[in-house]
Amino acid sequence: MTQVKRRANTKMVPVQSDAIVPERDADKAPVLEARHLGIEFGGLKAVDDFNLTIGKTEIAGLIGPNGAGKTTVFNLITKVYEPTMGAVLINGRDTHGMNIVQASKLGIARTFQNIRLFDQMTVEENVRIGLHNQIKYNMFTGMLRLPGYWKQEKKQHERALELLHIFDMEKLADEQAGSLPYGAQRRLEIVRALATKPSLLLLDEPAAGMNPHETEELMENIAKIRDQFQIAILLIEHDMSLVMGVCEGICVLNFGRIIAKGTADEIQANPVVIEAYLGKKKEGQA
Amino acid sequence: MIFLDNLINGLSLGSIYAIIALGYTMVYGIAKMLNFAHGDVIMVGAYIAFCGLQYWGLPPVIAILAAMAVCTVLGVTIEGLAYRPLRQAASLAVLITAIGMSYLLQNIALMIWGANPKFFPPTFINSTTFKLGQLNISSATVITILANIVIMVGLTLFTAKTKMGKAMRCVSEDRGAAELMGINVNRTISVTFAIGSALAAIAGVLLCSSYPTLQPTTGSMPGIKAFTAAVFGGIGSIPGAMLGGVLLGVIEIFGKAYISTELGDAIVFAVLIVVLLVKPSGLLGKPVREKV
Amino acid sequence: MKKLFAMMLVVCMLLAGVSALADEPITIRVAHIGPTTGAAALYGLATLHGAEIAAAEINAGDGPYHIELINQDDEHNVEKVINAYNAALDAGAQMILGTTTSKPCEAAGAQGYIDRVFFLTPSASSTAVIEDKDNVFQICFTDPNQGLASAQYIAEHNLGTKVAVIYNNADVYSTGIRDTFVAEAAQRGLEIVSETTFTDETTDFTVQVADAQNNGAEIVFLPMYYTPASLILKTAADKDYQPIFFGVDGMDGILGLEGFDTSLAEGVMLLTPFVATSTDEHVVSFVNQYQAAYGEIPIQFAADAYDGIYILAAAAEKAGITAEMEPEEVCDLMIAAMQEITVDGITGSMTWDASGAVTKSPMAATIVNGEYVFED
Amino acid sequence: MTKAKRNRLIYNIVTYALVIAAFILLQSMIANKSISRSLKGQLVPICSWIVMAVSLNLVIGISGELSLGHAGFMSIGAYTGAVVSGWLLNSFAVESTLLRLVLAILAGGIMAGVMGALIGIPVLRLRGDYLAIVTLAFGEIIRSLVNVLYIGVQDGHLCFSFLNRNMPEGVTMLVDGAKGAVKIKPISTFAVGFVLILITLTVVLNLVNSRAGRAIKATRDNRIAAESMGVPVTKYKMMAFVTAAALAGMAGALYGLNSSTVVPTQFTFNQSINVLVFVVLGGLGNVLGSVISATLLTVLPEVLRAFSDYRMLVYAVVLILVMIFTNNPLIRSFADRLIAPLKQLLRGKKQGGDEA
Repeated sequence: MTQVKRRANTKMVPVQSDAIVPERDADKAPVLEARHLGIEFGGLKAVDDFNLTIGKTEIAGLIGPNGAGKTTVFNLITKVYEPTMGAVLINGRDTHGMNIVQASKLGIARTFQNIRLFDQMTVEENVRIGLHNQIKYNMFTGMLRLPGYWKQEKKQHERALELLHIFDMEKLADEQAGSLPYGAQRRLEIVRALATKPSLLLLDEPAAGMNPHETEELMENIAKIRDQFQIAILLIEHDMSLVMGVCEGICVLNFGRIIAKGTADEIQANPVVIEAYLGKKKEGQA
Repeated sequence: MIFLDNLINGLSLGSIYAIIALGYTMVYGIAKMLNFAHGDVIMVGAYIAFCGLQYWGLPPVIAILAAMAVCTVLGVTIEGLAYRPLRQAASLAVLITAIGMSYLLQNIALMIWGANPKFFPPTFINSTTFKLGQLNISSATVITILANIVIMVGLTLFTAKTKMGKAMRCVSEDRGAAELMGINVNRTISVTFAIGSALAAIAGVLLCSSYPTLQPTTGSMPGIKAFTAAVFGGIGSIPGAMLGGVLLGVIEIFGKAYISTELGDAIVFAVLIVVLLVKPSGLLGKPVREKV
Repeated sequence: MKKLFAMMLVVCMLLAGVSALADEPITIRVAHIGPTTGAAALYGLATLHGAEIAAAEINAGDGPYHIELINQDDEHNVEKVINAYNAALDAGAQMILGTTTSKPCEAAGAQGYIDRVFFLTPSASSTAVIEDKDNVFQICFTDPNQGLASAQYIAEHNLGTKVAVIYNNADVYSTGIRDTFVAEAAQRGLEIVSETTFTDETTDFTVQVADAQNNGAEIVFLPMYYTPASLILKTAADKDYQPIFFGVDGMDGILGLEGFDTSLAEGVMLLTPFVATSTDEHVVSFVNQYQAAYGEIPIQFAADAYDGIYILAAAAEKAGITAEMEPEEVCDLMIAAMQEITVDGITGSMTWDASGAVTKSPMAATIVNGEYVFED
Repeated sequence: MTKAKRNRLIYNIVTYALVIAAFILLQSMIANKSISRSLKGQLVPICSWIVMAVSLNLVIGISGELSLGHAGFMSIGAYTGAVVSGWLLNSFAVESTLLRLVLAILAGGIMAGVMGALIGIPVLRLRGDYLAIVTLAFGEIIRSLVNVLYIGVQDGHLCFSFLNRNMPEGVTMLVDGAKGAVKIKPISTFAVGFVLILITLTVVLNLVNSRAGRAIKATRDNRIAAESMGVPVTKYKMMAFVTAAALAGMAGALYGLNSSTVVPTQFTFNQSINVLVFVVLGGLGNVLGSVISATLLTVLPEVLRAFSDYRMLVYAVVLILVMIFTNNPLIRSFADRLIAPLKQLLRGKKQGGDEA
């Protein structure tokens, strides 16, 4: 495991049954509660009995070997898939039967493992799509260029630049999103997601393809985002330095089931996790 | 009795649609393009067979083989010249190219064979009528249905058993991966067009055996209907094309016979829409789940 | 002095006129408009070719008028026909032979009515073509006329009482004939036992034929062109159904259909003003020239257009059209002249009234052994 | 002002300016009679085709859905326009042709828009080739239905009949089945066509650069991502589809009222394809491109009348070649390399200018 430079030093406390959240969030309603969540694809249980609670300002990590079902969990939370078992509660509201858009309006935003930007639109326009439900005017106002159009467009523009500033990307505002370098595309996805004013931000492998320097920067930014926006963040990541460095609660998934939950220290010491990652040690080898 | 008669008419029409749809669906499955010119390749096949029979005095079997040979060459040429350069292009560009190809073939046919319709001469295919009580069944119907079954089984076996067939399935699943596995994608697609076009020639002869007037536009409407049939059955699926074609034919005839001849086509298309709304990938098509 | 000068002037002018008549024939510019490309090219090419043969004949002869033929393609399209019409006038046409097909003719004729341009259509037969327009004249029968005549013929000759009608409901010609046929049939005590439709794209006629057969029709009336008719005959043969098939002028051409087994058409009756196998010397000459030039047996459209050029020449002569006249001037002169002339063409002897409709008599023919046989 | 904004502004200004300049030029040509009959006769159809192309571009280029039934909406507009115009004249004695035309165009747009909504609700759930085939099917259904539709007017009220021509005695037919809309009084004018183009451009260009337009484009670029950002994808697809249908209906009304008759066979699948070709050759999402290609491809065949026998042949070959040349990566990179020095030259000059 790579050298861990920074460690979140949060005391985690149980809130109900086995769920834990940071101590500072203990008296606030959790952002996300996944209860016995599961989905089957043609008889195969991709995710089974998944339970997770995330505190209001928690940075949580979801890790596990490839194919463990991490992205599927994201898809269940964001309602890309309708779970076949269990429930997802966002800010205490059951999302049963909701679609992606409704879930988004409840305050979930995400990035994607395989980047999904609006390639043919500019960077600013991408962020403005994130602002779609924040700064509004109707179609006719737009078609007829009524005063509301100019006012709201200006607001959108200013807000978009503000958001881009988080990653110092204002200068790229007019570039076509599809032509950005890889790292910038990943950062843009985060900005776009933040624009929707989420209470829970899901990051799917935000550090994939980044160099160590970029990763470190990202790590700082993730913490900064949480502090600035006071939101919860759940991230999937293979880069353990990032996960261990920034995540307060960590949940380990293997074959669709949770095999361990806890703080970074607890997870690192957990033999089941080590086994899942390194494979079962053969007897006699040790 | 009348019902049976209509059913047979529907099967007869449907089997024609099916045989054209097979060509559509094969090309779609592997090259992932709507080959709008397929109907016109059928027309060319029919003209070649017509020339063979009427002008060159060839025996029917030889005329059909000649048509198949010409269409095969034509299909491969079209693919190589017009479609191959667009392998990486957006599907819309390929669609427009195919439409351009369709216009081109029609106009070349107009120049060669003129605007006057030809009447496809009778051959062994449609020369006899079987009587079953009061029912009259043309031998063309029987032969078309048989040909359909043979072709469907043949294609299914071909794609399942032969090396080239397996290569086709690979290319259809994932072109990039197939290329990495050492499959020559261009060659595989060429072979697909060759087979599809040879089938088009057979379809052309069978089409004109049942409906003998032959014009440069002969292929367009059956082409569109067969395309509809292929989508109906689930485009890319060989049994789906067969099922879609036959059902479409039966629906069309029943719609005309029991509802209204005026609305026959409207009924066919309405049924297609309803089916697609219930089963968005057609009757036997595999649902595609977008990976997130 | 003044008088003398005036007289001299008149003499000079007369001399000039006479010499022009004798030596230099007047060339009038006629535009043929029809679909020479596209799905209806078959008809447009037929009228064009017919007109070309007539124009060549006239120009080779020593008549007072020569014809300069301008061709414009309308693609059987209501938008393109206006373009074709305008292009023809831009090219200097003085009058129009056309248009070949009904709907485009309706549109172009209406424009011509506003612009004052004379139209003589060889083959556009719907009533809408001449309705409310004094500038359009027809060579072929109007559709209602044919429907009427067909019903009358069937009733008068006691061919049967149970009639089936199969018609193209996307086609003006077909529906036009069908409408009056059905009305007249009711008057004449004929019973319509089956009525089915098809469209331009239809190739499968099993339902239509089966419906006629199952309803016991003795006569099947086919107001349509020969291409779908050939398919209906084939389907009926496959179904072993042998009623009397009764066609209209559009059916002519079925015997010239390349590859067609004429035995399928055995016994088919039709009303037509022109048959290519006629022994009339004028017809034979036309058919021979046509075959030599275009390698095909002319259909009725070609014959109509051939007559059309002769009609225009005759009317132009009557009206005293000159090469310098503008289309507007030509129009009114031609309208008047058309109502005065009688033309004996290969499609019969024709006269016109102010409505623009032609008066000529159709002949009833029966196909026997692959040949037309005429009755009375 | 940002660079993107400035480019967009320049693009919009060029688009409007070009259309307005063309209009002024043509009007002055008409005024001093230096225009050929042939060109003059095509002005209104060109306006209709431009509106058709721009509206289809909204669906295909901007919303990213392949529609093969756009001519169906045009036919709805043409028929509605013909009926409304005939009805107004017959029943309300509205003599003003301009008023009749404007009302007819509005009615055509509304009717086509309503049909677009009815069709869009079920259909827009499908994607890609399946959406294409279903729109094709709807186009054909509309054509079949219009073919057996009879509308007449008598004593101030409209009589409708379907399948059979059951009409009272003495009725004035407006739509007569296969005979189409008949006895239309042609009232379309180039000026109204020009205004319609301006309206279309305004609607489409303003839409594209607004909140709704961005939502539509986002849906095109990545449906799942757009949904995840809280954009109701179906709503915006519908918005684009219905707007395009309404514009096509207006174009249809203008087109229909330019002629004395309109027939169902004018609005076939092939016509939809023609408009599609305008859009693709003009460039997906490129409104100015659509305007230019619709104009050129309407005028060009008329200019080439002399070669009318080979026209379609040439058209087909050109279509194929253009597609190959603009879409083949090899040929494109070759062309780019040819153009590159030129671009360099221009850029160099420009930079030099900036420095000076």
